[in-house]
Amino acid sequence: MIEEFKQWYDDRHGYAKEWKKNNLDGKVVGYFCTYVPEEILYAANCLPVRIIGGHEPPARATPHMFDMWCPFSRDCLSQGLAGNYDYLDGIMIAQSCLHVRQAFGAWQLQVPTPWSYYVCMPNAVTTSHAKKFLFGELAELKMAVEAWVGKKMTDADLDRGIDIMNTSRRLMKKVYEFRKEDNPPLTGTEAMTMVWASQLMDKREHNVVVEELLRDLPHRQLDREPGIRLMIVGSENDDRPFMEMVESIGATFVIDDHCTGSRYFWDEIATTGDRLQAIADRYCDRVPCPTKDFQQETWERKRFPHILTLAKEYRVQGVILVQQKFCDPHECDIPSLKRYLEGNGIPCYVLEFEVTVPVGQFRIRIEAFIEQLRADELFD
Amino acid sequence: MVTYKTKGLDCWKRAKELRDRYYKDYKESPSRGGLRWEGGAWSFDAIPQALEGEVHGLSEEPYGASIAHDPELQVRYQEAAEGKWGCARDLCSYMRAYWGSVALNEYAFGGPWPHADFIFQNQICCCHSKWLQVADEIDGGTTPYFCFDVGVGPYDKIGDRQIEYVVAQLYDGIAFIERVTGRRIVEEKLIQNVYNTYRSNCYWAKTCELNQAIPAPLDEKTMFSLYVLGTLEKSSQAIADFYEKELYPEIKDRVANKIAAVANEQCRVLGDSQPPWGFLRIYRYLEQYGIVSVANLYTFSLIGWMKVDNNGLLVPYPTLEEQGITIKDRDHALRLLVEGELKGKLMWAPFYGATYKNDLVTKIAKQWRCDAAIIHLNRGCEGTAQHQMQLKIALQEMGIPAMTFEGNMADEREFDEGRVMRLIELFVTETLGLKKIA
Amino acid sequence: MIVAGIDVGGKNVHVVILKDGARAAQGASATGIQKAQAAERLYEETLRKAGLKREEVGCVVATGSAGKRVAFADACIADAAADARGVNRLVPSARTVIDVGAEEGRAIKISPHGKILDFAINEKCAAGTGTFVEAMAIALEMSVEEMAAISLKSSTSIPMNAQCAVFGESEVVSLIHQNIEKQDIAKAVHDAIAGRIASVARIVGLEKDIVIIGGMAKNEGFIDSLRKEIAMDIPDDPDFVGALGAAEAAAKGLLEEKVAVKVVGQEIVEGGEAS
Amino acid sequence: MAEETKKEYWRWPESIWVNPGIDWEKGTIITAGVDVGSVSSQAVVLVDGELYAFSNTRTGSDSPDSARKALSIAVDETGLTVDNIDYCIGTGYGRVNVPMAQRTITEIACHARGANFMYGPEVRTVMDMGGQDCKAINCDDKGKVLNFMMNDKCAAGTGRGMEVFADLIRVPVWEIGPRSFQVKKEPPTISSTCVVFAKSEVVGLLEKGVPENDIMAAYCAAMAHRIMELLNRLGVHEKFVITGGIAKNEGVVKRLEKELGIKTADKIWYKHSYKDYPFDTQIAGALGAALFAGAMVSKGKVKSARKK
Repeated sequence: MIEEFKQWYDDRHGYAKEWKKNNLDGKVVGYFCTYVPEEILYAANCLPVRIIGGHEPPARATPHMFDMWCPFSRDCLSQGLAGNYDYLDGIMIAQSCLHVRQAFGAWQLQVPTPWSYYVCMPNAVTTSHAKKFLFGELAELKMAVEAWVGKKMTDADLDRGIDIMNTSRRLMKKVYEFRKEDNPPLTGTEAMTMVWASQLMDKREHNVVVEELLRDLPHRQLDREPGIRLMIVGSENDDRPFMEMVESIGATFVIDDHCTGSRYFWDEIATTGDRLQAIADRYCDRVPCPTKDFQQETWERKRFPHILTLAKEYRVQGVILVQQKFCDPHECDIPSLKRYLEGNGIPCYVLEFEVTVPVGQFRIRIEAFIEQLRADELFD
Repeated sequence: MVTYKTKGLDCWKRAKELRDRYYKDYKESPSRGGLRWEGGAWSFDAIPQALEGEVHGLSEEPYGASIAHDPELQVRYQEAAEGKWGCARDLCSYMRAYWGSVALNEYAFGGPWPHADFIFQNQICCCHSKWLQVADEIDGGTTPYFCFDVGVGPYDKIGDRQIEYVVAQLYDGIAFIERVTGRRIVEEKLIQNVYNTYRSNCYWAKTCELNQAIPAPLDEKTMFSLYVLGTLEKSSQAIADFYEKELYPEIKDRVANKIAAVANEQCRVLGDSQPPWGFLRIYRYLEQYGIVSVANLYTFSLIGWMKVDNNGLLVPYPTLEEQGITIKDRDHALRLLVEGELKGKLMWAPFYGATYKNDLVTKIAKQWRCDAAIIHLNRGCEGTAQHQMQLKIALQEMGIPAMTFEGNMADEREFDEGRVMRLIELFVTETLGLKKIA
Repeated sequence: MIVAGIDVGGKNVHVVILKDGARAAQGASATGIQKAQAAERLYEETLRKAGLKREEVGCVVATGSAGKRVAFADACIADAAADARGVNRLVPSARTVIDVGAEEGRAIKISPHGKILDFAINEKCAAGTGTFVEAMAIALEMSVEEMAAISLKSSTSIPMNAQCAVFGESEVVSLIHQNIEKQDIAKAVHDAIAGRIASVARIVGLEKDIVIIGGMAKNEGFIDSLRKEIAMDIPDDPDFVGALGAAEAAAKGLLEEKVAVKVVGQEIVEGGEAS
Repeated sequence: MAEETKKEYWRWPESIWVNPGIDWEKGTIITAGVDVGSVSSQAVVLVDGELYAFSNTRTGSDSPDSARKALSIAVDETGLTVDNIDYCIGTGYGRVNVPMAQRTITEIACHARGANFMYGPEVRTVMDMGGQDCKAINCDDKGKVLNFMMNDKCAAGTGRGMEVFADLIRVPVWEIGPRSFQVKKEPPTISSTCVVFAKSEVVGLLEKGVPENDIMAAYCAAMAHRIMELLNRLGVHEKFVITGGIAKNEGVVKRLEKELGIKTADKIWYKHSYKDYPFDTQIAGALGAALFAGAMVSKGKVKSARKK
């Protein structure tokens, strides 16, 4: 099953093109940020696929975004300029960081796409006003999508959309449960490959395979030493070679906080009350991206205790904080997060990511970090 | 070749006084039983400044910029932020300077770091909400913090829903301020502050509009020192009066008498984003070729409120007097304040897409009669550096020669002067084909 | 009418002497540390080759990163300006010029008259320069020429971070440790730089015809990699184009009236000092 | 970057030392550490935990050969061979290519351990500058790494940078330190961070006729500043020591001490009985590796690989 996830991830474009063939009335929508309410797209029989990079130097993006913009956003744009997403019927973004918004803006001008939409996702998400405001945004989005696909969305459609997303969330969370075991039946790379795939394909199809996986996991045995239990935290991360490298030198990622990982699916939508309001509430209440992680009265953040709880529940021995170069929201939080976790007795190591990862240089750092965590073996 | 009359600004001294007093008042406020709050150039200072008794704010961006004018200080503060606090070197350079100032417990205008009684901030770019969140954390994490969200969409999509969302937050903000300070927000003061905010922002916009004249009465280098007052305290009576009663009339008079900012003006250029503050001599170099920087979306609308009229022209946003509006009460005041900021601050539009930046700046290029554009790819501010490369393409497509150079508004370590001067020289002598005016 | 152009770059000096518009002689030598002397020496030598005396030369224009050090020049023009003039003479149809030298890679968009419309230069880091290739050649323990030659034999493509020259070296060394064929590593290096240069070139829009000049234009390994991204032509003696352009400027200066050139020269020198 | 020159200005002289007071054949546990760096390699042999022999030599393009060479020249005249070694640990940049090693440990752990042995248990911060990177390490009284930091993805201010520089101005690297102080006043530092651009900046200064000593001072100051930035991020605590080649360059060390306001510990063996042994800061990594190997064998954590 993991192999299937990997194939879907590797052949994301092939998959989407195939999907269009089989869903002639459906549209494929590329989205730039996980604040985009996929529920509404599923309700309109669209396929939401997350636009991610190709981990190649984003040479094509240079004329459109100079290089102070984060590697991920430039890589995404570069993929579009290279024509790799030529099958998209539309693109969407929900207001998040300025980097990916810039990639979206350049895309609108430089990569011909029939439909594009900007959801003005509010920032003061901890306030009731934000939920009310987002409700209005979603109502407008709903109308815009209806007009685009030429079909009204019924409550039943919305329920279907919500159910598809919630099921996916519930199932993936169950898979993550297995990572709490002393010797997890799946590696961090495998677990995240599952999540990556879920962002690139029809969740209904994905859910079926996750269910199979859940049946399989109780019996699954990995022929490897789990080693040090690590958590990986950061913004977008689909860096397979890096994660494989780390898990090949005496460690296992047992949990993460990435928008390509747990942060994406952790929270479900309550299925009571007005549907759009329920969706709005979920996106305001979800584990926040640092751009939206502030609350009134105090400087404290909402995401930090969540990360600490995960670290404890999954018995994490060390945390790797991934800092995408130029990613302001996370760069603003990382010094505080590092102090917060270390203050709670969890060692951290900060790594700065570029588009292409110099595995050699990272290896020595990670090896040394792992040695630091298991220093006792060397000393007593 | 024509040479115009030129002379310095009469109100220059006054502008400097107002600025100096602002930073001094902030420092001394407690000694007079006054309160202190931290916010940003875009915070709605009309609200905290309506507190009963004496109160003074510290505006984060201009404070960072003041530090940048002294490279030695700037590097010391930023290295403290990067070293002692451990933040990334590529973050907003004002913010790093500010954090370093807190980390070293130093106030750039003398003395130890002046702790604020509360924080009243707004969120529009990724760094705003974080800026004082972290600053306070470095400072011990005891300052009550309030941050309201103004990221509700571009000027042409502002309706009741958007206004309602921000107003609702402001009510919370007022309750917050009154609770943490134990003082009331005085309605009369609030109403007056909103009138003043309109006057400051609208009259700065009117002043900028006057720069469409040939010769330009103001060059950007001078404008930098003038808009700053609005980024400090646009709601203040003295500052609103300065814009309406001193600056605007004087510039009007300069236009009438063809008094130029630069005597040998013959090539009008447009800038984008903040300049590298430590290297304003670039403008002097340009003047040797008769090049004057006359327009910049940033310089205009960082505080100046403008709107696109029915003919698609960029015009100053009308004052309340011009709209014939009298503020009835607190609620009316808050709504008008929010409406003005959301509809008038065009600077925010590019946050919602490259098309906005291109549309507004190409309008500026036409209306301010610019012959070329020199775009500072500002590694120090992601907000104002939005879509700069798209802008370059858009300007070139409309036949305006454009060059870009990489720099940083407030981190001299990221500015290679020799290299940049080479590029500018190439652009000026080869692309624009200009010769130095002896 | 006899004029000379002198291009003093980071690594080499080039001199071109034009007699009534035709090349009378040209020469190249290493710059070394004392660039002014190197230029002086080469100029003398090239004059001798052409059988000319100093005073016979109507106007001398210098260019290149150290062009301003040529005291005896009547004027000094920016290297991109020299590139534009030189290419415009050799390939009038050229609209985009890519110049990759020892310490800089740049792209220039030019008008049919050789006017510079737009330009872009690789920022801050040495990746994407000839020096980067040299460093890698040393790491591979072979000459730049050998490296160029063997890279052509490679058919694989290894992604490489052309970030920092020093890390480039360590990447090369670790590839060697992984027993990867030197030819494949050589190609990886050329691909990496070609990628850098291509992205600089894209900034000015890649309007046809595209011409590449500068020392790296003679490196067939690099050219092979860059051709995969950009279709371009290479003029003869691509490393002499800067000097040729300077000579062109000298000739033009003479035709107009020399003072003009002198003034231009002083302007630029002052401009340079302003920097 | 380093042009091939007959004379290798950039390289620290090689060194070999064998402890005359020890007869290895009487020893019970013999362990070795081999540190293959990007520029130089070191080998250290311990007999029952005591320093027996070490070598410090250059790294060739082939790591395994460099490792073999380092170890063989260390024990050249002693008759000791790989087969007599109970356990060998490889470390450094080329650690995975140390053929005679039974396992590898990173230079971060090894330098901390080695520094602890060389300078004593009070060492709290270790700065090791290798050719490619610069590591700041905080450790406890056992030499256990508490946390560490390495320079970002740019080689500015690494040992390699200094070598390129030495080559460029044709001054042996060991003379740069002393000469960098023979200046009337501290010149402005080299601004360019990129090694290649720093190079052209230096060429520019040479052209302008700036005295070589001033340029050396400027370069040392620039490097000291880069290191200071890294150390500040980690937090420096006394006893503070510098290992690796750069430690020998007082031009950098003295300026770094000035910037930090902290002195580096004297280069004296902590063990009094070692006071006459040569003190080579470059062997810290290999020494640490050999010490780890010794501890593992004596605690029976690993079994001896000794052949005879």
